[in-house]
Amino acid sequence: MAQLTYREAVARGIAQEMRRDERVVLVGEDVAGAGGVFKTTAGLLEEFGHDRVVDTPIAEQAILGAAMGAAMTGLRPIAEIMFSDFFAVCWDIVVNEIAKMRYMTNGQVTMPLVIKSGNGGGLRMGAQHSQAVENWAMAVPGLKVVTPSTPEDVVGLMAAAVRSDDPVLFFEHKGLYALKGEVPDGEIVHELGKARIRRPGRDATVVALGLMVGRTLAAADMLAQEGIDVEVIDVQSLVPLDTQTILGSISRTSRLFTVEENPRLLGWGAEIVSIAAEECFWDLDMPCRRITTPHIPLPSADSLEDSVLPSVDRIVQEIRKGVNT
Amino acid sequence: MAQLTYREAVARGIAQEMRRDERVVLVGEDVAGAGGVFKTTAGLLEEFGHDRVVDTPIAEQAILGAAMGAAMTGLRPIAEIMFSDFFAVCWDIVVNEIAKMRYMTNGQVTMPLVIKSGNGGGLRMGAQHSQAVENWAMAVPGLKVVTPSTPEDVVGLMAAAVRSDDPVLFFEHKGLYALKGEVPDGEIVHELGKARIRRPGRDATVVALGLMVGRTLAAADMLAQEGIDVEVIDVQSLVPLDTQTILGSISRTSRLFTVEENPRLLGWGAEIVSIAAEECFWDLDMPCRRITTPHIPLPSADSLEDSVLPSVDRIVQEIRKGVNT
Amino acid sequence: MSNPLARHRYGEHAAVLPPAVDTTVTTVPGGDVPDEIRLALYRRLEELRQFEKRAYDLFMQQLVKGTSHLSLGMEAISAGFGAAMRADDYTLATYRGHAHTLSRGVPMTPVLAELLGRGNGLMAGKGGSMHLTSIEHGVLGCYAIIGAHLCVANGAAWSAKIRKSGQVTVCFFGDGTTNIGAFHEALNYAAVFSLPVVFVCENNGYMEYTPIGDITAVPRPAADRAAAYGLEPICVDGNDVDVMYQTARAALQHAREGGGPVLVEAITYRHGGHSRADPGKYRSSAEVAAWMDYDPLTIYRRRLLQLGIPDDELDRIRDAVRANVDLATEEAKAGPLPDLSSAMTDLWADGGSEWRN
Amino acid sequence: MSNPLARHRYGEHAAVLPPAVDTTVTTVPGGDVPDEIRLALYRRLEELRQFEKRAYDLFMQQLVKGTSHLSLGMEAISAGFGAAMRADDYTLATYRGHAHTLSRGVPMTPVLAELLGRGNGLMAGKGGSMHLTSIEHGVLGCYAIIGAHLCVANGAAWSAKIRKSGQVTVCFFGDGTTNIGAFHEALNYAAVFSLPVVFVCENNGYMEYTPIGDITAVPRPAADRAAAYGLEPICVDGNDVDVMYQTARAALQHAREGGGPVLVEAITYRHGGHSRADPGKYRSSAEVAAWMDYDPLTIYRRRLLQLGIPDDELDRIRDAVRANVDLATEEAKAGPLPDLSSAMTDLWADGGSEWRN
Ligand SMILES: Cc1ncc(C[n+]2csc(CCOP(=O)(O)OP(=O)(O)O)c2C)c(N)n1
Ligand SMILES: Cc1ncc(C[n+]2csc(CCOP(=O)(O)OP(=O)(O)O)c2C)c(N)n1
Ligand SMILES: [Mg+2]
Ligand SMILES: [Mg+2]
Repeated sequence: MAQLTYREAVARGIAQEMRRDERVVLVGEDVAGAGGVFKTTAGLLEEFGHDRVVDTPIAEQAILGAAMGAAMTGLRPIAEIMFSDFFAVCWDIVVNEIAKMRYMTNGQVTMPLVIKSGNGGGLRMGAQHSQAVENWAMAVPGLKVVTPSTPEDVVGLMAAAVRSDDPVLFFEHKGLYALKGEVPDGEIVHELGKARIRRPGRDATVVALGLMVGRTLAAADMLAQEGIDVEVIDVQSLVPLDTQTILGSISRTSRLFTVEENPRLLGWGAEIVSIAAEECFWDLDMPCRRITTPHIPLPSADSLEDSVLPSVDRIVQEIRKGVNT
Repeated sequence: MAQLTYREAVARGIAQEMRRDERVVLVGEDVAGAGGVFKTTAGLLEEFGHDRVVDTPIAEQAILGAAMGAAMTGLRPIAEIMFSDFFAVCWDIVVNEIAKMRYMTNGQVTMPLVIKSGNGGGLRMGAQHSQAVENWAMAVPGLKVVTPSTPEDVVGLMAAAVRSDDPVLFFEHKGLYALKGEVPDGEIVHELGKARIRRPGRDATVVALGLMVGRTLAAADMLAQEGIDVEVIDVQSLVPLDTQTILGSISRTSRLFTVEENPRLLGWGAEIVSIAAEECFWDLDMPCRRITTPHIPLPSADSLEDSVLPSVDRIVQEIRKGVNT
Repeated sequence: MSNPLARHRYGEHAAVLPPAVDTTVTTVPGGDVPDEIRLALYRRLEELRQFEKRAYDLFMQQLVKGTSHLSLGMEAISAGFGAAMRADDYTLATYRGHAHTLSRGVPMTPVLAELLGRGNGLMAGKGGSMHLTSIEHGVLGCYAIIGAHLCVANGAAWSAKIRKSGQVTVCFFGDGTTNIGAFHEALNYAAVFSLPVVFVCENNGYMEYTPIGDITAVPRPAADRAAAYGLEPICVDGNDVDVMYQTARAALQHAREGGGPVLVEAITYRHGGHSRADPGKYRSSAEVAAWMDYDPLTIYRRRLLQLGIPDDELDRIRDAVRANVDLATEEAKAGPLPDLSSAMTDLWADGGSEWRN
Repeated sequence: MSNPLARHRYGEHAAVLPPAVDTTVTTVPGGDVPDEIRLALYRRLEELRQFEKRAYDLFMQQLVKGTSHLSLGMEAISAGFGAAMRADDYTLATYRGHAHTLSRGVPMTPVLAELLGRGNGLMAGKGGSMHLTSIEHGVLGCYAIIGAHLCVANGAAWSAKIRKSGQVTVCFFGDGTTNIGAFHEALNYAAVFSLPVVFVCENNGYMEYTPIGDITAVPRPAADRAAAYGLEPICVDGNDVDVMYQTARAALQHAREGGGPVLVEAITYRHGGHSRADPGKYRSSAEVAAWMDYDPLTIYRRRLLQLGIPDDELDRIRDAVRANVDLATEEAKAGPLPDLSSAMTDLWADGGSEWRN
């Protein structure tokens, strides 16, 4: 058992898989020599060498195209898109090529690749370096989408992503890189498509992702002191989505909240609320509520950014208000 | 009053605005000499000349960048992205630049531009030329999003889009280009952000967009024969969203269906259902239902494509099933 | 080549002339091609030509739905490459990819059936005319959005390099494609990593309905950019299949031996419009006529006759091909419609499309 | 220039040398600059230098949050252009854009306040260090995602051309940016439409932590690509502010007179790391030392002294600038926090952010 940061866990997960399978290669801007701008790939060049850990030009389409072509012909690449905001410069390769290739070819092609990316806000980086864009990916058939919230999950989900024969978008929350946590020794492999109940509770189901998981747990502790006992689900994997765990929880609590970092419209919470409104409508005791960033880009000043991302206080207030209506 | 096709209405709407305001310019691939690959810009070069109607290289980022820079400095450009699937090659300019610029600069910049694009399926064009991607745009703060469903609305909404000081993504449904309809003479200008009740009804609210409006109306006729009287709302504008009309309708009918062409997860219907589940939960009599394409890319063969896009029959069945539970 | 950036009224640009007339085209000597290869090249040209004509007829009969882009007039490029490639080399092409797919030995029936949306189609009707793929034959796909596949080609080449397999990746694209960002990213990337990839620009003078010279800053859209990636400018006669075969051999050898990427510009012309919706009226009839005279099949047949190959041997090949095309047409038409349940298969590697538990 | 594509261990690449040593750089004669302009250039260099140092100090005090990218060592390029531009010309720059913004006459206080996230910031705290914009001064923005703004610059140039305003757009970017697709699209597009735009590549030898030669197929990332767009290759000493001023004048004149776009590569170096997180350890100390000796401010001050400008006149300028920087620091620090309600304003032209009725 070791204490690792979330950032170190990324490198550990990749190293675990690169040791196991020499078809696994890593490619991206400054991922090799510099060990990544977020230091999530530190040490990999030293261990696996320049053939398997590759620094590229600033050319996200070329990077993901290379990963895709390699995945189609026998490798299992991991590509880094430094900030998830930059998916927009290579979105064609992701959504029109990588996601659709297997389907269009009627299964002739498999696409075992992982795209890892620093995601999310709270670091005062402004509107072009702070977005949480899991919902962009969730809307595209053919992509698997995960966001771990703890160091252990980083390792386990990275391993699962690398072993998946389908393309996985692996979102690392930049605001969690410094987070420390216990990580068991030895090989760790989780299963894709499992949500985790981080805190059981009876009064409401609160589904959160990434940075919002910790805030929601903190909010749950505060609410507990008021006698409101909420169940906190870390959804972790948006595709595949563990609807059993989520719907099961709602059937027990009768109340649904989502806590999302992304702007409001068509955040991933909209899918979860819609599923609930379709499939467990009769279980619901009260309106569902999505706690989100308003539908705006993120401002850069710390005071402004803090005022719009869901905070522990806001989560407490909204749940309290919701449960008491 | 003239009979115009939807395709002709696009050119008419643009011409109306170009005549009125010489700052309006049009730019895109083959939009000038050829009048557009869908012939939606036929005649404009002849009337307005090469300075205002410009054929470009295949360079969607350059096209939208040019439109953006021009909008920031006094012009009111209309840019064409030929197929909306190609938004993926220039998504950065749309979502990270055009959408965020005014906000990031605290209002120093306005962005009066329109991006028109052929959208949607049913033409056997395969997975890369058939997508309905309004939901991609709806998820991004700073973009207005419209899809007209009749020739008259094409003219009126195009005029509104051009006159808007905010960026508008104008989705033209490729499957409707040949549709004919009455278009009043003279200037037509609609208001952005209004949904239309195409058919009043008491038993359920059915919200549709684009190609699905006609199919939903046809389904409504069939349901009427069975005594099920549904209200059909053509949402038209996803941003701004006319929640008053939609929630007002639900408060009368107590039942909500959406009919969407896009793949299932995080289609625009998820936002509407979520809003209903939050804001008019107590009005709802039964589970909401989204009628969508399954979460897959579109196959190209006609039989397969027809089997996955929501058909009149499927709409009828799902509404009947929903209303009768 | 028409003068780039010359301003003119639409449809009144300078004519795009065949290589024989255009002195900027380097004509690689086409000699030294063994007879049996020449006959194979001739057969391939006939196949591509007759297949595309049949595809056109089937459109006209409304049997091919959606859109489709033919290589009529441009067959020598893919034929030359196909003959020079190793069986395990990779091909990537565009929405205009029937010829490139057939040139790797993919049988006609599944290709035609795919165009007709049948269950016996190459991708069982899920891809369509623009996305022909046959992994078994090294055809890693046809790509319908401009630019992406140049980047994907690098990936196949990278993998071959890591696997030390000696495979070369050949990536075909059009003149119009040289102006999109992905072209630039792919070429620089390939050069930086010295990847075994051959980029083949089929310069048919037009980007859809716009003369390439009108929207490109240099006269030769690919060759004049080669230096920007440290590559040799190569511009050849794309209508001469011997030239294309020799060019392909040299390029493949260079890439296979570790010399890094090659960028080839092949000058050619499409006989018809861009896609089935397009009558191609933006081209002067003199221009079209000049190119019809410089048709790859006509000039090749003439050459073979000059080289002493008997007329009736060529006729026999042509007729055999016709019989094949007829048979493929029958088999394709007789194919069943796809099983509707197949729409829900093979999104994921597990064979299904489930996104939830 | 380091040898492109040379393979080496990380951090052990050939040194990137100053122009004085590197013979591939054309040194435009810097003579003929009038004295009052020289003094203005000197003042600007001092402003940029002292401002960036202050910004650095404020990071160290944790007053500047997020990230920030300084132009220390690279000041001559924006200073030279700023002095040569017409008041209504347009500037677009990158996340490394403090210098470019100040060079257009934007006052220091709002810029510094923006870095501190204050309500008196240039964008009231909504943009931050990477997005400085002052429409009033022709600064159309700083852009933090590589590539896009080259395309946006074309739009401003297009509009100036249509409006016949005579304005020129100047677009600054880095060496690493020459490898992304948008660079290629923008350059070709500008050439095709003969737009009045000057693209300025500030080649500081590095793309973040990677030597540019390692990931670029040609030695001069911009100049060696000029021909791909029918443009002249121009590569100048970016640390010599006279050279930059003259280069800017010539380029602006060319563009203003309808000659179409210009692509300038200016060779320079950043004294510090890429951003505040980066100590820049991938560079040899000999390399850093060589460039510290070739510092634009040092060499310019030496030149002015040689030209007979008295030491104390230069000191006076330097001290006046220091007083300004101190004042700006005080004003910025004293600025209020932004009104929290401002987070919800100015998404739309109506001043609000409502997406529904
Ligand atoms: C990104 C993108 N933009 C536009 C198109 C529409 N389009 C399809 S083919 C084509 C012209 C391509 O010209 P060229 O590269 O010369 O190839 P050719 O068709 O002549 O073989 C265009 C613009 C597309 N498919 N993808
Ligand atoms: C599309 C995109 N990819 C990657 C980045 C991350 N990034 C920011 S600056 C930079 C290096 C840019 O190098 P260069 O163009 O030489 O400019 P410099 O920073 O040296 O001034 C990178 C890779 C980005 N901002 N945008
Ligand atoms: Mg072409
Ligand atoms: Mg640099």
